Amino acid sequence: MARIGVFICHCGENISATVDCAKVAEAAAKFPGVVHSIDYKYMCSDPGQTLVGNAIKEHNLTGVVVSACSPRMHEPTFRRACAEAGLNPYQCEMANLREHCSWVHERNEKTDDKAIDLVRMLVEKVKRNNALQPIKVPVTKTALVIGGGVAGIQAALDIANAGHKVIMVEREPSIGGHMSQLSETFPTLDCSQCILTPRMVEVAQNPNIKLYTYAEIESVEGFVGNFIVKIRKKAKSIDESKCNGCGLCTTKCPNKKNPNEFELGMAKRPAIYVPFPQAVPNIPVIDKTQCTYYKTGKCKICEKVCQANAIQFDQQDEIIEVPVGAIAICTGFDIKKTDFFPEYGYGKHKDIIDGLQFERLASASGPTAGEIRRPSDGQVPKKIVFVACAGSRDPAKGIEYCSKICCMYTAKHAILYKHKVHDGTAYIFYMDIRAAGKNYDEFTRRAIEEDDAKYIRGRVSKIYERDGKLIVVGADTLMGAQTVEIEADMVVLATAGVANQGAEKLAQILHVSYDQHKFFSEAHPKLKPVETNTAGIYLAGACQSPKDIPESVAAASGVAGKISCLFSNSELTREPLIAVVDRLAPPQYSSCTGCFMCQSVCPYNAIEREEIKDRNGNLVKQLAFINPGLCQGCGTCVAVCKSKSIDIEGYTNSQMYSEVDALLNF
Amino acid sequence: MKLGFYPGCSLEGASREYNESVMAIAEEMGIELVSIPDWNCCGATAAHNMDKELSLSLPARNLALAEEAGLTELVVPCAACYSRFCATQHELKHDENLHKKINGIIEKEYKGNLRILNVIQFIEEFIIDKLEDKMKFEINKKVACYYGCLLVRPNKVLNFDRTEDPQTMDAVMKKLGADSIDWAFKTECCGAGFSVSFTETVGRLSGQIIEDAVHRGAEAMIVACPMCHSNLDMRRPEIDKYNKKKSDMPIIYITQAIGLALGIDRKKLGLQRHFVPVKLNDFKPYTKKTEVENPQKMEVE
Amino acid sequence: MSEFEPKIVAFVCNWCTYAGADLTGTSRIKYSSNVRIVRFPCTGRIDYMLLTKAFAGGADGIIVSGCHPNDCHYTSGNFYARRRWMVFRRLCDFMGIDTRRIIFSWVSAAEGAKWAQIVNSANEEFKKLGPYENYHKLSTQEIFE
Amino acid sequence: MEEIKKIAKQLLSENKVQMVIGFEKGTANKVRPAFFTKPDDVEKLIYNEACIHNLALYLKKDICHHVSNVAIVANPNVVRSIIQLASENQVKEEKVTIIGISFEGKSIGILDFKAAEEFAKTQPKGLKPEDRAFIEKVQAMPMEERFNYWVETFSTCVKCYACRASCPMCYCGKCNVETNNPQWIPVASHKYGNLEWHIMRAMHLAGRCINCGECTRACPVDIPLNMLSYMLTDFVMDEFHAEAGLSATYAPALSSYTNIDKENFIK
Repeated sequence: MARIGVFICHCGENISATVDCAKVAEAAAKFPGVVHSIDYKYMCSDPGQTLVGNAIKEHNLTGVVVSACSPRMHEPTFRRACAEAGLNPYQCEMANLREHCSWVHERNEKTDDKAIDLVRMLVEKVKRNNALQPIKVPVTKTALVIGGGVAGIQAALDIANAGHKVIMVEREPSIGGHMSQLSETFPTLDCSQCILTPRMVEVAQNPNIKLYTYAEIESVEGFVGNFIVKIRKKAKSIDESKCNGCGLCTTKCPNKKNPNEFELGMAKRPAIYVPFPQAVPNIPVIDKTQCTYYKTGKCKICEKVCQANAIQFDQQDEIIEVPVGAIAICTGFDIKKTDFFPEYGYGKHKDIIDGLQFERLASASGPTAGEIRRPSDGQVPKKIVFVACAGSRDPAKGIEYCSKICCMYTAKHAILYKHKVHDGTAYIFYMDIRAAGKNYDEFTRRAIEEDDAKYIRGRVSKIYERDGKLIVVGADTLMGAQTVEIEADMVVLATAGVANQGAEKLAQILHVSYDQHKFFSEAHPKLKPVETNTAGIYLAGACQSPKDIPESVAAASGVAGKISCLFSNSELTREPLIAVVDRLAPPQYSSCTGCFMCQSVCPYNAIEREEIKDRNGNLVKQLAFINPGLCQGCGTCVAVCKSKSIDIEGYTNSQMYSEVDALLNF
Repeated sequence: MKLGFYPGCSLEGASREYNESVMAIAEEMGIELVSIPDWNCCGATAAHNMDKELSLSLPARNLALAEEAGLTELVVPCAACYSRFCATQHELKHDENLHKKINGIIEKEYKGNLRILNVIQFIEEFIIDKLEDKMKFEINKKVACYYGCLLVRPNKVLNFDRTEDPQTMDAVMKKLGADSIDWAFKTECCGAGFSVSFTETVGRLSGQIIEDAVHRGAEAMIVACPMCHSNLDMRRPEIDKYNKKKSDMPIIYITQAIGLALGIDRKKLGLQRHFVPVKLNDFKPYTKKTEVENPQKMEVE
Repeated sequence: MSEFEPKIVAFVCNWCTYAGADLTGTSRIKYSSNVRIVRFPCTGRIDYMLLTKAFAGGADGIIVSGCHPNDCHYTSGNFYARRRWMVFRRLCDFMGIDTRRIIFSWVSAAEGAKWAQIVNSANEEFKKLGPYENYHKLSTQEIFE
Repeated sequence: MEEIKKIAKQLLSENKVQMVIGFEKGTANKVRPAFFTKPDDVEKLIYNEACIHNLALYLKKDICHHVSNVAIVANPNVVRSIIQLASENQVKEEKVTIIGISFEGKSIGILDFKAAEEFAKTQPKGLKPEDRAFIEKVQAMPMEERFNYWVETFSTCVKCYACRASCPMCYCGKCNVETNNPQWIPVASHKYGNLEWHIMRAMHLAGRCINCGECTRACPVDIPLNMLSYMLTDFVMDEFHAEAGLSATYAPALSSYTNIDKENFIK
């Protein structure tokens, strides 16, 4: 038999000024099952909580209804008080007499009636509450960081420094990402390599970090705290344990005319190569599509010159399986190439380059050793045009969003150009200058005022080549939209930042959502910016949307904080308010018929297919199974289940039904 | 072979030579072009600015007539007519109610199954493969192919070639042995809308086109639109005035170029009708290559 | 006889409308006391059988409210709910159940004033419509009349 | 018919299936569903215009439980039912052999699921003119009258559940009407209980019903209850462009959504 205690709070005068609390307590005392009903000035005060605790013990209560403020405010308080008195905390409910009653109505009989109704509703509900135990999930205290750009590096180092193991997986032969390709960084103009390289080395040396380069994620199973990840380690054709990074193989390789990816095609590299001098790890890989041996069966010069005997032509891809507790996605972004722009010649003009190529030209370690020389003939461009928003904010091109970093790096490019070509002129076509950030606007002002960048507000409709010059045709909207034609020597397009190639496939492997532009989606745009909808999987950096370095690093540290929190306990405790599929004795096993409509509505991929097998291993039935580690308790599955085989703790069918019943039929 | 044919007003008037050259090469290739019986104006110039229903009804009636005549392909050499026909087909395909309404206005059942071909599509589909057998000369000249606006825009309606820097005409001219130059004004406006009212504007807009082609050494300009032709040819005095220099680069239709390669009589191609004399001659006699070259197909956006 | 006061049951989600109604309270915006709020985790959880149950129990009007599209705490519960309501409304309409008495709304956690306005306008509407007896009468009828 | 027999016989004799579901002669001039397990029995198989029952139903019944492979004589309604059941994970392609039959009774041979989907797409579907007329007639009544019409119509229901038993989509092991904590639907066949039973059934079939009309045919008191699910099928098709029984990978309309679903009714 239910023994319910009802506690009506005056909340000073917040409730009692409008609601006759004594009358409500008196009415509640007469509800079936209520054995104790009192009113008190401040239920949430220490004496108030003691009242509840004492009543539980004295009257041997099986359920408690505290009728006070919103449960969104004090439910945890009273549940704790109940637990201290020995009652299961989930046997406590709150009736919202303040926000939903006393504060919004006038003092009259109708308001009292409503208060009594609300209490009755919760009394009926609490009678049907189940005693629940918090869900405990073990946690593997190893984090997987996917992507070794600046975000991945930051996240990995922060997690490792908190004392947890980290596995970092990078697709390319070296970590460093796009940041390692940059020349200088805005708004301070410090050298990108100089600040990044030490961090890359730290990653390699940190005993808590295990680094897999030239590797990709093959599959991910499991749930928060308990993922099983398969990593494909692509064959480098090098025995990493033997290679000492002397680099002799790369200098002796006869096949040197392959486009250099790191230099974005503006230089050549051998078939066996280290992507760039500061690469981490400093171990070469053989490009099998280019290597003479792989193509013709002859050569093997690298094998002959290698004194460490590290070359292994027959090396195979390796699949490594690791358990991890949390995953950080830091896969970064990419930019549109110049061939995306019909109006700028479909990429056919060599001297129209993208921003990243300009970074390489301006970089001291780049193909021109830091001199600004145009790709077609190596001349120093005296007139250079930068086109901001190339592709971005252009619905006609399918990219509605702002790529965010271009305004700043274009200003930086103009400054770097002026520093290197003193007699040159830089023109910048722009839509708006978006320089929100610490010292950002000052930086763009500097480009205009000190380094004489000519900003033209308008868009470029066309670029064509004539007598070795690039004719840039645009409009100056601040000068009455008149046509501007500039005979430039070189054009730099600040092309739109887009999702990394392969992001969609990775999202599908990880079961996380992504937007129409293939950027990963955060769980909540304001309050959960680094979480995904899948518990235990986090996002940092430009894989979420275009981001600059400080933002990426901040997000990465945020992710590291989240993961460290997760790892701070050996078990994960979760509210047990989750959905469950009923179980019956054989031969039914469950009233679930396995139509799996619940599976398609679950936003968390928490519903799995459970197979019931007989003794001989024959499949008897397929049932829905809700993974308690993943279920977040929305209850959408409950409402779509036709046979009412799913129920959700805290909001069970019988609880909700009796609440409605209590309001109307008494 | 029989194909439908819509001449439109230009081909019966100012651009008679276009009609003549289309007919001449079709005849040479053994293709019969059948005019739509009782065809009417396509509504290109005035209607689509004034009255949407009228601008759709005029082409729709022509299309319905073509369907009634049992035609499945319709060759529309004039770029303006082509644009209106395609726009009409597109609009009616995507708006059922409008389709019903227009059918009511024209009092005919237009079904929308007709394939509308511009002159380049006509050449690509029915002529280009037979050229090798019939070619007598190579057009061994530097030419600039000029597409203008209506042939390639808007892409989502026409779905033909790429909007910027189109390539189909260049491919045809290369097949004829010409050196078709890469230049910047292929789809720039020629000023056709002001052909009569503001000839100075035509002089400026067409002038830039002529100037760039001449500057890059083109000996002739190849067009596929009567409006482009009349502007670039007939308005040459205004053009020369704007450019402050005389130019004698002839403007010829792509069909005329094919006719020349086929060795068709110049009069039959109407070359004598141009304002800027077509002096092109000394073509290299063509001998069929034994080795079949693999014609690289252009990627069309 | 005093004026007719409709019985209104509100089915709301915990994250948006329940919190929005809390805000109405903290803002001290007054609204009709005829409404009783039933709290659900998400609009995706709200069963249409509970709506018919409320009518059977004698409710004169129902409010169903949750997060605006794209604001769902669980990302998509409200989208499934929206479809369910569309179909349920169509069925009710076809069966002669008064769909004017079911008011659907999106009220976010920041829209305290909107909640008050939704309740008040619903209250006025239901007052105009008078008591809803059709459905209620059925459920209270003697089984063998 | 001979062709169907031939196929059935062959399937059984080659042991490709252990059972063929079809029709045989019943009492008087009637036909009844029959379950053939031996090649010789197939002689009794008939197919004529009286064979309209939706045999897909039996795929979910006990009789098919311990048979690993079943062949089924399937007119377009049955084909659509099977595809819909497949999309709901209730039948597996490797276990069902479809012997396709057109509405006119012509055999079209064995269909795999892909062919069955193609076949189903070409068949007439949607509301028949007489159904539409009925729905429009009801819709034209004033609200009160509409309500009373349905209450009175359903008042003759004796809750025999023949509608449920004849519907291939009603395969739940435990029907919601049998759930008693809470008692969602009164079990008694009074007006209230009957009305709620039919509301629930219509909602469960929304976006899943394939319009075979079996429920109404089975109803001993001739309630036009199929009109509820037909009407919703039509609505779901209009609103969500979703149609049941055409694709084995179909996501039922009520467990999917788009961002642009109508919400003009939401304040």
